[in-house]
Amino acid sequence: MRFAVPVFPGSNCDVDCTKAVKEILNQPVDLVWHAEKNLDSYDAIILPGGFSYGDYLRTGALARFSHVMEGVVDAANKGKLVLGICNGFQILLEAGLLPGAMRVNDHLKFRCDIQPLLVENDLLPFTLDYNRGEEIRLPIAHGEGNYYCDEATLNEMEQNGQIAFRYAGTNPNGSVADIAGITNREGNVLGLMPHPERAVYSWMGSEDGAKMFTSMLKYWGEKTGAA
Amino acid sequence: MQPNQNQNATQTLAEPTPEVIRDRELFREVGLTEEEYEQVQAHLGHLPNWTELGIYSVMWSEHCSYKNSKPLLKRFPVDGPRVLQGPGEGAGAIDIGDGQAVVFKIESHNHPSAVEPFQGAATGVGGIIRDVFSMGARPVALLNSLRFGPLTSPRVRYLFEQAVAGIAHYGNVVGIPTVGGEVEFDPTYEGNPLVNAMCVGVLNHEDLQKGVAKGIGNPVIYVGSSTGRDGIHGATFASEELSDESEEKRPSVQAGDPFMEKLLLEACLELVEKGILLGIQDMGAAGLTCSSAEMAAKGETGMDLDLDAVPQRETGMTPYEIMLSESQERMLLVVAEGREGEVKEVLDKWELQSAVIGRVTEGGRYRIFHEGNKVADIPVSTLVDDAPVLHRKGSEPDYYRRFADMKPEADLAGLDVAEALQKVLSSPTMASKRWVYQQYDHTVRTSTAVRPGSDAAVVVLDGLDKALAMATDGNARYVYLDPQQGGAIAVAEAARNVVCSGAKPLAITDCLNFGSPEKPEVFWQLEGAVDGMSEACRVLETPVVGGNVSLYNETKGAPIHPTPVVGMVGLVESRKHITTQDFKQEGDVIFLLGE
Amino acid sequence: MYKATIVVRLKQSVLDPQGSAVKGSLHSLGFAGVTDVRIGKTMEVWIHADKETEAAEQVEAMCQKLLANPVIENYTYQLEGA
Amino acid sequence: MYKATIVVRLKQSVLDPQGSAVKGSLHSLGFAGVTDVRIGKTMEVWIHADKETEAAEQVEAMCQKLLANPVIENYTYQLEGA
Ligand SMILES: Nc1ncnc2c1ncn2[C@@H]1O[C@H](COP(=O)(O)OP(=O)(O)O)[C@@H](O)[C@H]1O
Repeated sequence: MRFAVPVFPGSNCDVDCTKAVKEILNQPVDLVWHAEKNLDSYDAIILPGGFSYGDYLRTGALARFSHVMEGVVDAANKGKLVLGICNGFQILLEAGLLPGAMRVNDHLKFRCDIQPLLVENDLLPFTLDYNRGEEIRLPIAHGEGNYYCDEATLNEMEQNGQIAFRYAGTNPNGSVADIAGITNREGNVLGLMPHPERAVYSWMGSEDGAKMFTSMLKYWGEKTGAA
Repeated sequence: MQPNQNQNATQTLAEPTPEVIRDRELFREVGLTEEEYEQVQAHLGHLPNWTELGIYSVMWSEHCSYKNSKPLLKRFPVDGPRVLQGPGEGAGAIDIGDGQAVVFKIESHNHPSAVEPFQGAATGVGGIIRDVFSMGARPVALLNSLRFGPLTSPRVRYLFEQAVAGIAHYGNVVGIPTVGGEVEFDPTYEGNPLVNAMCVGVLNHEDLQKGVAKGIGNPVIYVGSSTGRDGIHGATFASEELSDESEEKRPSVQAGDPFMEKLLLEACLELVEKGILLGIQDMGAAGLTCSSAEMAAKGETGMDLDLDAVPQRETGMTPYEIMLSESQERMLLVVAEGREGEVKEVLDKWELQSAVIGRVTEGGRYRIFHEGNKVADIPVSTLVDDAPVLHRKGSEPDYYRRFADMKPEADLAGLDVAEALQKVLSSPTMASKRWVYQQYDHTVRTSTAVRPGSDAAVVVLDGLDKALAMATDGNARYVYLDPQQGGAIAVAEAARNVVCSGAKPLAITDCLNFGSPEKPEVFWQLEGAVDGMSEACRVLETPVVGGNVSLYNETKGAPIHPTPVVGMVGLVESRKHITTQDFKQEGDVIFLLGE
Repeated sequence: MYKATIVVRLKQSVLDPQGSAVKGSLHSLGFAGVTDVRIGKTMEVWIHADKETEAAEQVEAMCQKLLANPVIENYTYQLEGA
Repeated sequence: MYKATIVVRLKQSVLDPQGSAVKGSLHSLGFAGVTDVRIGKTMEVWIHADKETEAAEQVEAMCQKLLANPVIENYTYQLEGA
């Protein structure tokens, strides 16, 4: 399973993501410069966290127009797996690959912590190795994770099982319906604020993120009969 | 002059002529004494013009020349078997085995933070990051040390909140984890808060860079943000005591762009990896002047700079303004002639603006050209090596004996211990700093094994079983009461914190935050603290590999308590040795070590 | 040359955390009469264009494509010769 | 009841990295005619006050105390009955 991690000017978690893929999955992974349009040779794409284009104007707003996003949209339409983490989630929202928009945290401050989450849907390509209702702990680190969508969109997402993760305990940013991560209708594009790649060894404070990567590999293996 | 003339307009004020400078003693306005002015004249062989005067004023300021502290800094032990780079470059470097080195430095941004806390603190972080990556190192962690007045004052709360937000913002955007630090609240800092930032990086020995201009004819390349009028006279400003007049100098506070810094960092490290650079230096305090003059002085060369080639953000900038601007996120590179194209290719990829702005020359002259005119012609050595050195005298302050003779134990006899404990634990200085470090991304780069909240932070090294432990410490009350003891205590405390994390202390960097050295009592404190720190460093075999001096921390003539801050780095030989501060489980035995 | 002054606001239906925080601070500073605060962005864009209609078309396009996020924001703008 | 519309801008001499970034993006989106972009804040504040002069006084005080940072920002405002 070949992974691409696009690198935008201002990406910070690109290397962290490639490390996680290599060390947890032992699969090939490339950092792909944002000027590249063609991502055909990859099976999955991870949009990394950071501050692409300084997060100027709105988070993810400027990155969404870079060339590599054409490849990302194309991959998403072809049913390949697209995982957007933190800034990657924000970019997916701006690009319209996921519904809704991001606002600044309700307390207006950046928040870095280890956050408990509830797995809401364990049938997604990204959550196969979790159990529904399971509480997991993942690091968060963001100033704008206050997810917003209107009532109608929320109801639709609830019905389609598009809400992948919710914050357990105190909501760290004020997001609608305690949303921490959502997918598109088809379930092959996931955006989430917490960082699974920062929780893959016990010395990191949690290993709960590893299963997100193993889920992706499992899904791909079942789909292609490979692995 | 029009009464309603817009001060912000890009007008060029007429510069005073050399004669007017002399007759009206305008050298005083840029912080030079009469004696220094005469020295300048002797060095140049003519009356300095405004540009030359500006260049001398920043090069001879405390911030760049350490003229007040140099003789004292010589007392620090700076050598050791692991030292690859001691004081004198952007940051110190210590061998950690496996062909790698740890590079680190702490620096103050006190005065800018007092005037504009968010930008002041943010640009302090930006500067220290550049100091570390300009050594060729990949920054892996940030720490900070903060001193503010009591939080009961709304102004202090504003300063503190904004400074923390600025530190958080800059580090978070650049993507370097802020893993530790310390915060203290005390009335002594009410008008003069301290914001010290430390950066730690890692490099392969062969990648170690220097800020030097080598090779006659080689190009000098400018890269990064364009130059604006911001921060002019920041270096002299940083060495001045705060008064109501500082309010007037307000526009001199510079704003930072951490996004630009991230691009600069990646681009410079790519150039390092490609082995293209001969010299690299950050344009920090005193901007283009300090970086280029120091590079030429270290290379024992001269330099010609063409200011028309310098990317400018504003129109009509004078040579003085271009030379002294402290616009942030700018670097100066020297490469071999003919390799400009390779450099440009990397910089273009990162969408960074760059320009060849000068050449390395023979003969030790520092010459500046602007619009076809030569606007400065100075012997390089007189800017750096011949900068004035002041041998100040200290004298023991009255308070010292008085406090030393006190017997405070007597007053403690009738104290309710439980109540006292509660009081201590609930004081902001002692209480949890979670509110602060929650705003810092401390897990980016996925290397943080011990997060803020323990004694020292621990950052693991990629692909190795080893890790680095790091902490910042200082206690001004001890130093005030007994500078020598207090200085030693600061080093020892940092060492204990590092050891308690499972590491062997390697070396320290320090930031000496003191009042005016012109006051004998303050100089006495400085001298004592340096001696105490030196002694502790000798005993612990942790040399001082770099640091920073921040003098003139005073409000309305009253100096702050003497506040040396120690940043220490230690080596954890195996991840198995990493230890954290919390109690682990019921029934475990508790030992008390020491006296 | 034209100068467009574009104001981008959060939609009425979207909660404005910054506005609420500023309102709270104003109250605690003693400005008790403040009933609501909303915070938006002002963008000043200078453009070369031959005619005002052309400039207006460009500004409209910029707003739709980039400057405002239609999920949560509205925009208005004014043009003047510069 | 009055509504104050306050515009807070970075001083001309202060670096506006956000404006530069947006300008860059507008260029790469094909808006080649854009020569400069500056980004500021618009704050809409609704206040109870008996007279316009009283409202104006309050707004002036708010700007100086809280809404603008005089070190790096300028402000202007307009008042209207609401
Ligand atoms: N300004 C700061 N930035 C980051 N971490 C901080 C800061 N201040 C305190 N901390 C963290 O909070 C913890 C407690 O700090 P402190 O009270 O100074 O402890 P100690 O007395 O053990 O040095 C430490 O882990 C320290 O790294």
